[in-house]
Amino acid sequence: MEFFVTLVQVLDSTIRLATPLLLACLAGLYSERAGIFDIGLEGKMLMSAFFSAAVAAVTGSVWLGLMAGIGASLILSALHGVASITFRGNQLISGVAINFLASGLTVLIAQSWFQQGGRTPSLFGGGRFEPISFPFAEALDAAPIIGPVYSELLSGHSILVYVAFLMVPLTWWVLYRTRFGLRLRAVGENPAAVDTAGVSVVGLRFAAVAICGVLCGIAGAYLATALQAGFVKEMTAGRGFIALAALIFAKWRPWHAMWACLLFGLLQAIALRFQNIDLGGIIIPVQVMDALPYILTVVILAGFVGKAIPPRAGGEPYVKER
Amino acid sequence: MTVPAIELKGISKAFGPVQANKDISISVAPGTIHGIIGENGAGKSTLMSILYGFYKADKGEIWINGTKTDIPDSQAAIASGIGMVFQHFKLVENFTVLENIVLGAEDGGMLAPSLAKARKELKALEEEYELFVDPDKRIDEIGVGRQQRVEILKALYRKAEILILDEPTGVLTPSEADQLFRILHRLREEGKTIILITHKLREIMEATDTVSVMRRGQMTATVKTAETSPQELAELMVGRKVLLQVDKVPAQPGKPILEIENLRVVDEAGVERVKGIDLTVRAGEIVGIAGVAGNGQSELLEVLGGMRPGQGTIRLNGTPLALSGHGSDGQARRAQGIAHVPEDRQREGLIMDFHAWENVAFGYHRDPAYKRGLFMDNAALRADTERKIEKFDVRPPNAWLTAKNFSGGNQQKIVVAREIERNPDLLLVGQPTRGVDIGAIEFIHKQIVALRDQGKAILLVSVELEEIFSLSDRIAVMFDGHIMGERLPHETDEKELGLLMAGVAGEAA
Amino acid sequence: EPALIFDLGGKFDKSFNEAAHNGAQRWAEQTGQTYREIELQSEAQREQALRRFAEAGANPIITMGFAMADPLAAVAGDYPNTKFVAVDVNWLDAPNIRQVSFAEHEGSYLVGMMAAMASKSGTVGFIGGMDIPLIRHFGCGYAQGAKAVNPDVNIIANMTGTTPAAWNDPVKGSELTKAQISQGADVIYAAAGGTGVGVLQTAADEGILSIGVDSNQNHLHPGQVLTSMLKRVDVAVYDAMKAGEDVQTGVFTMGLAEEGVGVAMDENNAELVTEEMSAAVADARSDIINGNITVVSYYENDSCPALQF
Amino acid sequence: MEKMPKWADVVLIPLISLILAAILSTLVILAIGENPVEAVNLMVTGALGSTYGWGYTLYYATNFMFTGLAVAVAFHARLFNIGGEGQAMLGGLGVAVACLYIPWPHWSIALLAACAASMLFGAAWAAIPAYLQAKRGSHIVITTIMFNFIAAAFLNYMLVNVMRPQGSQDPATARFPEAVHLPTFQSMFSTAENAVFRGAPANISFFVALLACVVVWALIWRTRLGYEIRAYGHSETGAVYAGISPVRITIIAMLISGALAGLMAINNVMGEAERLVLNATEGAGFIGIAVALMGRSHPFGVFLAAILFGFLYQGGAELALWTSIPRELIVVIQALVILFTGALDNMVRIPLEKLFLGLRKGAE
Ligand SMILES: Nc1ncnc2c1ncn2[C@@H]1O[C@H](COP(=O)(O)OP(=O)(O)OP(=O)(O)O)[C@@H](O)[C@H]1O
Ligand SMILES: Nc1ncnc2c1ncn2[C@@H]1O[C@H](COP(=O)(O)OP(=O)(O)OP(=O)(O)O)[C@@H](O)[C@H]1O
Ligand SMILES: [Mg+2]
Ligand SMILES: [Mg+2]
Repeated sequence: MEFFVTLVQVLDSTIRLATPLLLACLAGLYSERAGIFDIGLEGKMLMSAFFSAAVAAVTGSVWLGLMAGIGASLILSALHGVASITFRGNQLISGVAINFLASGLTVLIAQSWFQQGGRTPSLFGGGRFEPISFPFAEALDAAPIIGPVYSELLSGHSILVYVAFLMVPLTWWVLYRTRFGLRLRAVGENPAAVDTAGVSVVGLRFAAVAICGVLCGIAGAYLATALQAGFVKEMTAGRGFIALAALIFAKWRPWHAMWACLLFGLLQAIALRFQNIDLGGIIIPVQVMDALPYILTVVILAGFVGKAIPPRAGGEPYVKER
Repeated sequence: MTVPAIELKGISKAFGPVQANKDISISVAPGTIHGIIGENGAGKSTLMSILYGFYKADKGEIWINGTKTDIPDSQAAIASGIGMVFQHFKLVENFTVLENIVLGAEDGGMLAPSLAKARKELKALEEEYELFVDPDKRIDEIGVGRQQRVEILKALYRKAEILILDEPTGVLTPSEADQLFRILHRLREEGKTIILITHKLREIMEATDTVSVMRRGQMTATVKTAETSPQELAELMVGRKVLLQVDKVPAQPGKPILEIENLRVVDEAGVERVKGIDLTVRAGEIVGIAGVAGNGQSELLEVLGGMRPGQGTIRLNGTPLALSGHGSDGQARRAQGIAHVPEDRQREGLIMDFHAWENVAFGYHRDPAYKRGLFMDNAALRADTERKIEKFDVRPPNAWLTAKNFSGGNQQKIVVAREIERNPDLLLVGQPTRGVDIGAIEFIHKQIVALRDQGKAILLVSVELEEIFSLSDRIAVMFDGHIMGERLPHETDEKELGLLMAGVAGEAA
Repeated sequence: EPALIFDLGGKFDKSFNEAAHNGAQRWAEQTGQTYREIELQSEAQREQALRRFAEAGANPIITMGFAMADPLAAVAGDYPNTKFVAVDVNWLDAPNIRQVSFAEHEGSYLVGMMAAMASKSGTVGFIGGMDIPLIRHFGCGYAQGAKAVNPDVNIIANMTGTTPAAWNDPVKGSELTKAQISQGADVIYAAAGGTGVGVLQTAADEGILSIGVDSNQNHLHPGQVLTSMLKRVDVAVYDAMKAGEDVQTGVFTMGLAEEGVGVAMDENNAELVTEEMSAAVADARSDIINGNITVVSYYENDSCPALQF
Repeated sequence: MEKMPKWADVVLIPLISLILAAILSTLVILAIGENPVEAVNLMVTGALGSTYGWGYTLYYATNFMFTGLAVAVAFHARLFNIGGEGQAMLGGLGVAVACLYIPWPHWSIALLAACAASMLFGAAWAAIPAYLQAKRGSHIVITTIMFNFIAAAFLNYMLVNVMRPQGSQDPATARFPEAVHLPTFQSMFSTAENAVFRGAPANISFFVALLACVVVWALIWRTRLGYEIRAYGHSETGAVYAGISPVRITIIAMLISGALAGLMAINNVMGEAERLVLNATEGAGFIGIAVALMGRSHPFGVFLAAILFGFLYQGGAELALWTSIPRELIVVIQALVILFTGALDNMVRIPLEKLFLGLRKGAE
């Protein structure tokens, strides 16, 4: 029973930790499925985390904060789009630049806005996303097995968590059941086919990059206004890169992306929960647990996903005329 | 006189410093098949891509059915009833046939109804034009011939009244090509207008009503097919008299140089491409391998050239060669005495961003002749390059130019010079004249024959039957990874080879 | 004009550096004078900042953090007329350095006692920032204090990470807090810089008690922060600035006796602290000062009698 | 025919991109309410106005030269090595091991040993991502990012649990013995009456970096291995045709790259800190990417770009010293430089190409 309680708690933590990864991972999925690689997920999340917290702090409304976060992330998306679609620049370099830009600008703006050393004031009340309780969560809590699963694991997260997980079937549906999805997948595989079929490659790719911006925006806002109550510098702490790894692990597929993010979330939750694991005399130092998600990513990339074949036109600008 | 279906007026287009189309005007009557011929790089594809809205012209007007029409993108072209089958197909490889057909022509935001509708219409179209393909197969699961049908169906599905086909027969067997022309005639009877790009004079003579000739970005003539001859067209294309045949003395085959026994090749995807072939090439002979692209010829050359592993036995001058692992890579092959003119000079034979002199060492860069101490002896290399440039008449004769700045023919001359001048025991030649103008073709053919006459063995792979006929001393036909048969050129004809290429076995080889 | 050199964490780390900043601000406001300051961004700047300020005539030059010890040792000799103040350093040998170190383990001991007394579950938590000896030093004192009150107390100690990012990952701090709560902890002490913000926040959200560090953090969540382990860096800085060029050099340890460390009691936590607690803390404080209780320092032999890291 | 003259490609485009980045940076400075003229003034005098300033500028530049070269070598093989940071950390470990556990009689021998050790450790750290990329196709960008994180945890473990001297509270190794301290510019160039570079950390490693530039140049443009690396970088199918093994080149290029990144440790660990501290690399691995991009992956270009970034770092430090401009301003400026010289390269290039084409047509 105690094991079960611990399990529920670890899984609960997994969900919270997986949520920003999942949003960012799906963001990357849209972008990369359309042929635009994006290592700037991290920067976009960070930018959004700051602006959502800043606006929420100033206006007291978390919804305005969310909008602002999405807006800020969209601006970086637009920059990425202009660099890699319009000017057919190197997508990796553009991503690196965006990460630097976000890391510097957030603190710079925060400092000249709030004078709190690159931090926003703490959010409270309407400035934060509060957890949502499912109906009967309280009542059911006592029920064995079902109780904790329903009232602790499923209920009691912020609305953005549910948004993130709903995005998975939605993304699947958009990708495989709609015209837009067909075109999006096609433009990442062979933009010339899309072009000669009379559809704008540039338009599609910008649309994908914009969706990526929106999702990264939500991810950042989740970090700063739902998980936390304000922005501190570098608060994304490499989650954008983990999301990217999850995306590759998932071979650019929505349901797999969810499982990959949950796996990474679980790894992190376990690392947080069990530090310095004692395995019959051999103590696994905390540093190993700390690095475990990264080590496992490499192991997974090396061994289990086999060759993850990215969208065929990914990373290459669409150039008709040399 | 009827209003022309298409009228292009003063079309010009430059790609950076390259003037691909210069002030071109052309008019095509409705319900006719109009041929366009021209050497490689003459600008045929560019012109048609402009008509289809793929490129934008720098200057000029497009008139469709008597109205001036602006075609900024393919959307507009499709709306004007134009469909195009590109030289390099524009299909999404991991989509199904059906998905490729509806892509861009969906009705409504949901996919399911579009697909259902397309499936029905496709059936009708298939039956009407005998263009059968399985709508649920993925593109990468079907052959190139089928892929072309998909492209045609794509155009018909979009209700094209004007159909442009850019070199459609390059990937077809002769009988498939015949079927294509039957379909084109049927379409013409229905009143559709067809533009057919090809550089095969025979096809022009058989299939078209009128023909336009392009040379170096300009339109040199438009004539009625019935009123011209292949010889005249060839002259119009090149601008001078050309020999359509290579002069050569009969071969004097010597001892076997290359012996292949039960060679098998499996590609990266696990598909067996070469399915146990046996072949011998002797000193002083050219063995030509005919076949439709994608039947294992490329893989055969690549194994011999050390570009991919295989299984079976290969002997060179009686010595077995490794087929995988150590001693089987390109460096080893060169050391063993095999030179290789690869099929794709731009992706394989040259580094497009290297200077000409760097490319002359490509593959031979570990040759001690190019080494001085720890470093490469660039001076020696450049001197060597100057020599080769002069001997092979590479133009412009500038060793410092990067490869991409040479024309296709001159790029090929650099590759051929590099490989032939190595004086190999065995020369592998893949598509030696693809994308090369007639003048350069003559020159390259002569060099290959000269090497043969020095008693070297040559294995030639080409999809151009004409080239196979004019160069080979012996012809082997490949189909689906097998050698269907061997023939001597003077004892066979295009028809028989065509049957073999289509997999119809003749009497035992 | 005095100068103040913040450590890499930056002056608004809500704890250590910020305390220094507060002390300096207080001095500036009271005297109307100005001071120079820099937030370091790279290791190589440590020596650079020292020299630049010394050459510009700043006196005294106050540095934050043990990492300044090395550069100070190299530079101080070159500027014999400049006084340096090194906070968190106590092992240098130079005539013109005032070395101020704090007995963090003693302060932590007191908050550990309070934690154990306030805990209803018998489980208390400790969340450190980056896993370095200094933070273990905090945790070790805390554990000894808790054990002193309740020998059966269960102490859960976690570090946020192993990279400098561990100082700035409130999300992780928050998750660690939740993990500790689910393991039964109902009082959690955060010694984790910016990460601690997440710890205090989550503790407040989840309705348990937290303990702040360095500065008085009771006000962050009034009524929900049990107390803060004060490390009076602000006082050290204020005093040094006030003394100016005449600041006394030598090695100074600021422990409980010197009021260098302590527990924060104010109106924000008045309701949380029982009389019993105040009394116990006061007793322990005097016992430590007069040597009846010895709090073992983690540094002594890199291990802790009360806690396994 | 080239679209435009080589000098325009090599000089003009980076210059215009830099000017654009500078203009935007000015706007940023204005936006946070500071005076850009004053800021630039401070940066220039602080970084270039004295031997002391130069001593810092060149110290940073030395770091960036190593990491820039590391990225550049990998770029030539079309590999994007984001792992310079982790490789440099491991290089530091190598230097520490070499300097602490062996009693060297003289710094010059120690320097050689430290070079070898740092290169070995750096290369080793690059080896696994290289192998995985070459053999298993695991995306090197992702694996090297992961290896940065793993390196940080590993170094932390080593410093906290293994190499930290007993009783020290600092997660750092002991100071290296006096014998292995490298000569600084101060000791090399000062005369009795005239002390230059006083207190600045620039040291003899700078000349090692210069040497590395020359060696990398010779390697890439003059040797057969360099030829193969470039050929592979331009065309993988071409490389296979020429008998150049993609696996071999991928691994060798990454090993060289990792070794160069690791070599940075002789500057920051052996030359400056004289002990190994946590986070000794301070992001130099990432700056290397920008440096390589700006330098067009050419060693001379890397040299110039490294000096530029060294100037930005030292100038930025001076800004932080004398104004209240936050240090993150420099990060923003770096981002703008990377953006304009790297990602938005075509924004400058395309109009310029048109211009040159037009000029040439006009001349004809
Ligand atoms: N996208 C492009 N960018 C730059 N140059 C191009 C492009 N497409 C074609 N060219 C150049 O324009 C010229 C005309 O090319 P085009 O493809 O129209 O010739 P073509 O007559 O179709 O030749 P082929 O028989 O080889 O298909 C060539 O010199 C070619 O290199
Ligand atoms: N300063 C530079 N910055 C960036 N790229 C450069 C620089 N100098 C040269 N390059 C590029 O590097 C490549 C090789 O230059 P390099 O000068 O090494 O060789 P080269 O001029 O081709 O031959 P050689 O060195 O024998 O004169 C050229 O393509 C050039 O564009
Ligand atoms: Mg063509
Ligand atoms: Mg040169």
